[in-house]
Amino acid sequence: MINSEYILFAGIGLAIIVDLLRKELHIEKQFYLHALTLIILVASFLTEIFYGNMSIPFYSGAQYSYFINGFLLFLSVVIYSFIWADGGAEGSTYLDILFLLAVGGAMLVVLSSNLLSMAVAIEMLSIASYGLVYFQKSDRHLEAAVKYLTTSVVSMAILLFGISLVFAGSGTLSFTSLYNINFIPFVAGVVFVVVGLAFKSTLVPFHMWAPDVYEASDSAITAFLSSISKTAGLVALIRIFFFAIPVSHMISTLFLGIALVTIFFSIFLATVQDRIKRILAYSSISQAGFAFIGLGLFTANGLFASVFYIFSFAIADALIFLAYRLFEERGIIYRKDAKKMRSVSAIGLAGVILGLLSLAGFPPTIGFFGKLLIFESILGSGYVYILIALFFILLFSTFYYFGLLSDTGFGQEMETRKKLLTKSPRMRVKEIIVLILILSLFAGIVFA
Amino acid sequence: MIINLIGFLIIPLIGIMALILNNYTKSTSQKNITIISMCSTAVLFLVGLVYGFGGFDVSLVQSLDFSFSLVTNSLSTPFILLSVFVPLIAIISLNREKSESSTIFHIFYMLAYMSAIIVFISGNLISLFLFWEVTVLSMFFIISLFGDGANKRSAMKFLIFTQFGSLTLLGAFILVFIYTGSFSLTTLFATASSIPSIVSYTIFIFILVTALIKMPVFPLHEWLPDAYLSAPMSGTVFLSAVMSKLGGYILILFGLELFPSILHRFSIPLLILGIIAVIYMAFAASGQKNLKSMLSYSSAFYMGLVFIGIVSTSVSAVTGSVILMVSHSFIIASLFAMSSMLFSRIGTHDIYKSGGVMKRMPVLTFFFVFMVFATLGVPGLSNFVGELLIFIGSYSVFPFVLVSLVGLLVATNYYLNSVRKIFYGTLHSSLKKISDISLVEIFGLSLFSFFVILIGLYPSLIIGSFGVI
Amino acid sequence: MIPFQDILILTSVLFAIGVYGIISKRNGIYIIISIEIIINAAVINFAFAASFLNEISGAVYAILVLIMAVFEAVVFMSLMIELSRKKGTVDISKVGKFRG
Amino acid sequence: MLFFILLPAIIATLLIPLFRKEYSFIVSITGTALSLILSGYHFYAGFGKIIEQSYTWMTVNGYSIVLSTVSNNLTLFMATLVSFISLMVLIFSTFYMKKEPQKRFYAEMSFFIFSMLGLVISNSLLLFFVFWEFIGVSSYLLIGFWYSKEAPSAAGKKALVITRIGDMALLAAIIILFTAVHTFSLSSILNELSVIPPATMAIVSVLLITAAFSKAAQFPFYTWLIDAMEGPTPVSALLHSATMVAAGAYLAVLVLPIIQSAGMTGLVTGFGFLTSLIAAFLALRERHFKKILAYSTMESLAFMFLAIGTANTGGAVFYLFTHAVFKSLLFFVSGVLALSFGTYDIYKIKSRGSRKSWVLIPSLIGFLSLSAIPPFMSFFAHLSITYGFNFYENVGFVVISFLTALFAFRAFFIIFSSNRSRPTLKDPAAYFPVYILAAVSSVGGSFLLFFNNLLPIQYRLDMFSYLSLVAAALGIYMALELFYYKKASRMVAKLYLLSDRIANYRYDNILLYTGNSIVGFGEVVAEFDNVLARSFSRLAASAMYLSSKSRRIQNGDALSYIDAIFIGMVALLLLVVVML
Repeated sequence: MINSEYILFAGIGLAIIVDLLRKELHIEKQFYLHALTLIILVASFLTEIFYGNMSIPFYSGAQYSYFINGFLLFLSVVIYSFIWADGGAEGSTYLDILFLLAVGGAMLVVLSSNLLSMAVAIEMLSIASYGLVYFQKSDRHLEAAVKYLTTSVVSMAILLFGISLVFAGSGTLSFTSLYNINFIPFVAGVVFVVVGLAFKSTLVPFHMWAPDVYEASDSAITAFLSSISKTAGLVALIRIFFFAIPVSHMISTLFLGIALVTIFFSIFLATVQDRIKRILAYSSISQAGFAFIGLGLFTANGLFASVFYIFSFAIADALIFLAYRLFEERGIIYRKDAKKMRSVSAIGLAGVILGLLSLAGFPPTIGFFGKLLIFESILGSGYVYILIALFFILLFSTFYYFGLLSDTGFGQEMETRKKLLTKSPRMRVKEIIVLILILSLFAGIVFA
Repeated sequence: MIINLIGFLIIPLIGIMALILNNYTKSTSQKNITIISMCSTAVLFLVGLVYGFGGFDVSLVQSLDFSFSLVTNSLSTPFILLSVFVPLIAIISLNREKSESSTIFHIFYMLAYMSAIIVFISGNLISLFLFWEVTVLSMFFIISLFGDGANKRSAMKFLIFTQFGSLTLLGAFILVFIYTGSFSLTTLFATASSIPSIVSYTIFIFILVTALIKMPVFPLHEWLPDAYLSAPMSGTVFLSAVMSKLGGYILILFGLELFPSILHRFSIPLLILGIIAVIYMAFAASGQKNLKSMLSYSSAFYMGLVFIGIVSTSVSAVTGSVILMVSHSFIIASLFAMSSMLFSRIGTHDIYKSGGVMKRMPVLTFFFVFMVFATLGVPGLSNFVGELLIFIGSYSVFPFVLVSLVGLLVATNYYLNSVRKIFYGTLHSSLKKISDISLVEIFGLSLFSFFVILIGLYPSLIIGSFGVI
Repeated sequence: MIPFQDILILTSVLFAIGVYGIISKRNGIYIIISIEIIINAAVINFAFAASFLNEISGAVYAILVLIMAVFEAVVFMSLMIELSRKKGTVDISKVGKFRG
Repeated sequence: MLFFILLPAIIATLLIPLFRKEYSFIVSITGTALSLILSGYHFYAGFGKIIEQSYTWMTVNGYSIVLSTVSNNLTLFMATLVSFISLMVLIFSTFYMKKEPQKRFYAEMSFFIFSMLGLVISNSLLLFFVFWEFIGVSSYLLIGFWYSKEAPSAAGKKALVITRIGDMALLAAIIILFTAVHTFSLSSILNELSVIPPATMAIVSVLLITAAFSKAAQFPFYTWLIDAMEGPTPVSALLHSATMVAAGAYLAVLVLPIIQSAGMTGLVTGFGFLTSLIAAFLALRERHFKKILAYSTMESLAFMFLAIGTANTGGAVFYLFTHAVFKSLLFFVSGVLALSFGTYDIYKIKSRGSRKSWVLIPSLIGFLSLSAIPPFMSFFAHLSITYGFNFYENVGFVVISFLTALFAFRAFFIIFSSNRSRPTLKDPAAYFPVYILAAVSSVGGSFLLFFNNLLPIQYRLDMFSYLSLVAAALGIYMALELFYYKKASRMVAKLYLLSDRIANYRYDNILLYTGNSIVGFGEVVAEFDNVLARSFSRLAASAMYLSSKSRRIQNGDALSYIDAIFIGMVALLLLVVVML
């Protein structure tokens, strides 16, 4: 049985071996290593498409796993090729392995069918992403790593403690046989598990690390964190609450509350930010809230909406952070600098704009269809008030989405083309990657 | 059936492509491209009017029933008429705008133009919503990039308000989908009765909020003065002449065609709201010192009349509303265009700071006074038909609608006052050197006047073009 | 046989101690130690639950959790070393350039 | 086709821009003359017949909206009268407007004539309203013809705004009637009056009376008429004789059955008396020649309404006819004098020497006609309007006759009592219309006989007629004493003082205050709207402020983030426990 995970893990092994034997094999150029990693990812992606995911004890997927792992692999191919093109990886030896491990972890989270195996997968993802955050050894990355790691280990501890309580309560960790809701340690355990996973999914109030880390990390890594890593967290929550633990109306209310608070709080804080990346970070957080709404409804529609929404915002988040990377290196940090964006890269600007539009839910981007599905599932469950509350919250979000959009001032005369900066081949490659993501922003509609 | 409706999408898109290409080749001015592609669209419309339109349907997303389908329904034709011609004539006659040389501006203008047409012919709610949003977005950028004054803030305010309206619209659409399983308008017409009443009330209220914001009608009009004032003139023309009609269209489509019984039940309170709105707007307009904001409020005043006509649910009043929308579209567009021509020459919108312009600009004065009379509902010109039918229709529903005639009276006062202050009187010493409008501008204004007279004399053209609701 | 509740109380107390440690200390080393305490509480839970419920898998889970704790500790410590080398401190509150 | 009467005038309007400036008057006069010939022909051919023609304008909701014209004695007579007077006015204009920009003037005049002709032949109330509005619009343009001066443009605006009150009332009335009987045709409406409930009928009549009064410049709408004197004199002549103000009276004549069945005739009579008294007193104090004539127009229109109020339409129409003739005559006279002496101020005209002007005799005829002295035709008209009067009305009318003669001859004596003499302008275009109209005024009494064939006219020659005559003679005598011989008796002086006091009380101030308060209210609403708009911005701003404050939560310290995680965890636990 051939499947993407096997390919990926075999690839990881191969990469480790090649890395170790580099000296002996006289592979001096990074090029080969990156190419190998990319080949592994692409091979895994193709295998995923044609052969699907693995299905073994502890790791057997649910109905959506195929789709989610597919787009996770797609995004990781894109992000990795961007990192490679960016050249930021040149200083780091183990970036390729870390990246592969992180992707593998994320895929395992999606597939896992047991709480502890899920925890192990998350651990794998987390530890690899600590490394990714600190793969360039600069001060700001150190800060990002310290913050991320400190908060993350605490959440991991809580998660593990919660899992242990769940085990104590039910005697099993397999998703197929979790029940016994009335046992207090079990319930507490579930709460701890939620906390641990909510940390990864950046739900308020467990999101506080996210803006800082997102901002301080390299943008490509932020793209990874905000799309792949967050997807893993949300999918884990979906898996647990849709397929394992019997849910009640109470949990639904609780989750919807968390989701609304998340959306509101992040949008509220995003409006006054003056650094572009921080706005993007907060908006990325708010997206998790939307996806969580679909989850909190606990309906089949909600599940579908949630999965599609995760897909939509993952693509958009990856797009805007990668596209923003093009500008960050030119020193465009603050909103007031945004009008220079046009002269750096038109495609990058288009990426940021379309990504923002998608996050804001403007048709015909994929984000619109995501929101459409979310709204539909809300209304399908009869929560008109939540919808109206969302409308008002969304109005708030228009402030910064469109404020930023008009700040970019992309209409300020194409005639200034003379002043455009000359582009390196590297820039071209990066633009092409952004372009691919832009296309997928529209093409993704077919999955709705 | 010789003309397929997809042409309304394709031709403007070709125009946009040409604009983008032209940005690199610089072979002609952007305006020419815009005008040519808009003209082709207009020709397409005229040919289609004679030979009939063919529908278009492509299913895009099965699960969401999202298909890109274009059909003409019983309402479309008058609205296509206005959305095809008004922006075209406006761009022809406005040739001193500072935004003129910008490719981006023309792209957005074309986008707004195209999507407004598509909204009126969309047979699928999602594609309707899609293009609805594109108009909003294009206008947002037109205001925020090319406006003057507090353009960024106004654009934001405009967006916040209309975006709320869009969201409620989306909410309504989703509710419709949940209960009928389809986003298709035709299916919707067939199955609208199967929607439970409480849900249809919710849908109706959502649609009402959308329409109130979009038209805009009194309590939700707060974005109007800022947006109209800050937008570049072509943007203002588009806002007042086309965007506001989207609200009327959606209200007729949903309120009247889908849920007539609900609208009927709410008729009296909504009529009272409409009357208040009309009177309020009339007085608010009469207190303005800036020509552009006066025209903005006056535009809202007429949309209030349209609102009265629609919510009265009487057939004649709704017919009147449609006619008034079409006619108001032409009239207010030309008035805004003229205020822009005036502004480009005398440099102020302030009514009280100019005077005696007629001496130097008799032609402009002629057109301005003509359009003022048209807007005041002088018979033989288009507004009269609409107003008459609205009042005839709504009077039988709620006699007190005649109170809104007071609004027309106030309108007479402030319009004539502005004419008097700007055009009559002694020529301001600083205005000695201004010249009259150019031939192109005269041509544009004549086109506007042509439509105003045409509809005024033969309202059956419009009445005949849409089916009895 | 010790009652299961007592074990739960014990682990809860351990958890609370860990939480207290994390909250009260600024030093990275203290924090990782507190985290280890929490994880150990989890391990105790697993182990006792395994024996109490006759689920041998619990023991396996306990070992797995221990291994994960080790990984975390290793990564955390190495980062603390990096931190102290660069900033001369392991006080986590000291890194706070990005905020707002 | 009755419609052809209108065509020459509108075609002239459209053609004038194509011609050279110097020839525009030819187009206009030709058009009006053609209209006169056509209407005269129709009058002759269609005498005594009633022909209705209709044209479906549009069909909505199953109802046809029909525009229809009617040709009967009344409409054809009116059409002939209108085109005749208009022709005279146009001819006079070639004298008066020689130096002015001509194209616009003649185009607007032709349009005005077109509108008035259309008005008189319409049967459908909707068509009537159409032309009614056209009249308003063209009067606005004509009154404000001298746009570069402040006063005429203000007067034009005032005229339109005030008459538009009536327009809106008329529109409302038409809509109410249409809703009641589903037709616009006046003849059908009058046939179905019994269907309409009385309350509706009352409202409709009040609206119709408002409409008629505002167009006919009756109290309380009269101020626009006085201000309208800022327009060119031919315009005043046209507006004040057979056309615009007469349209108001004509409306009242047409809808009299409605007013009657609602029992509102008293309203018409009452306001008629009030207006005529006010007008007479105000005219007594006025120095501006044209304004004196304007007041007299008000008064004459009031007479028509008196006749209408007593259900005497024949009298009203007959008086309309006589008034049209002598009033345009007087306006021509004032125009000639003004052009010659450069002023309308009667004292200044006097001081500049008007003793031997050629207009002396025509104006005497005009003033005698105004004062209803036999054999001038106004006398006969007075006989016919008083036909239906009761005792009190008769007494009132005697008083008014006195006042009329007094103010008329006050003007006459002041103007022509000059001891100097300067040549007055002479022009065929001036004295041709003046003499024709003077001749008609002089011998017009015989029309009374003719009128009996045209419309049923009753007249009365009794004590009160003689009393009125005596009063008028007294008035003339008093004017002679006061303003020619300049020896005031005490009683006369007192009367004059009284008029002074009445005149000093500015009725139009009420209107002015109302207008100002409306404008002021508009400013208040605008300001309110501004505040409302700003309050939204302020809301947004305060949210921004809050949000910028809450940024501090994100303090950059990872440990506090951990605290937040614990807080969230405890909160979740508590919530779950509570909810369980």
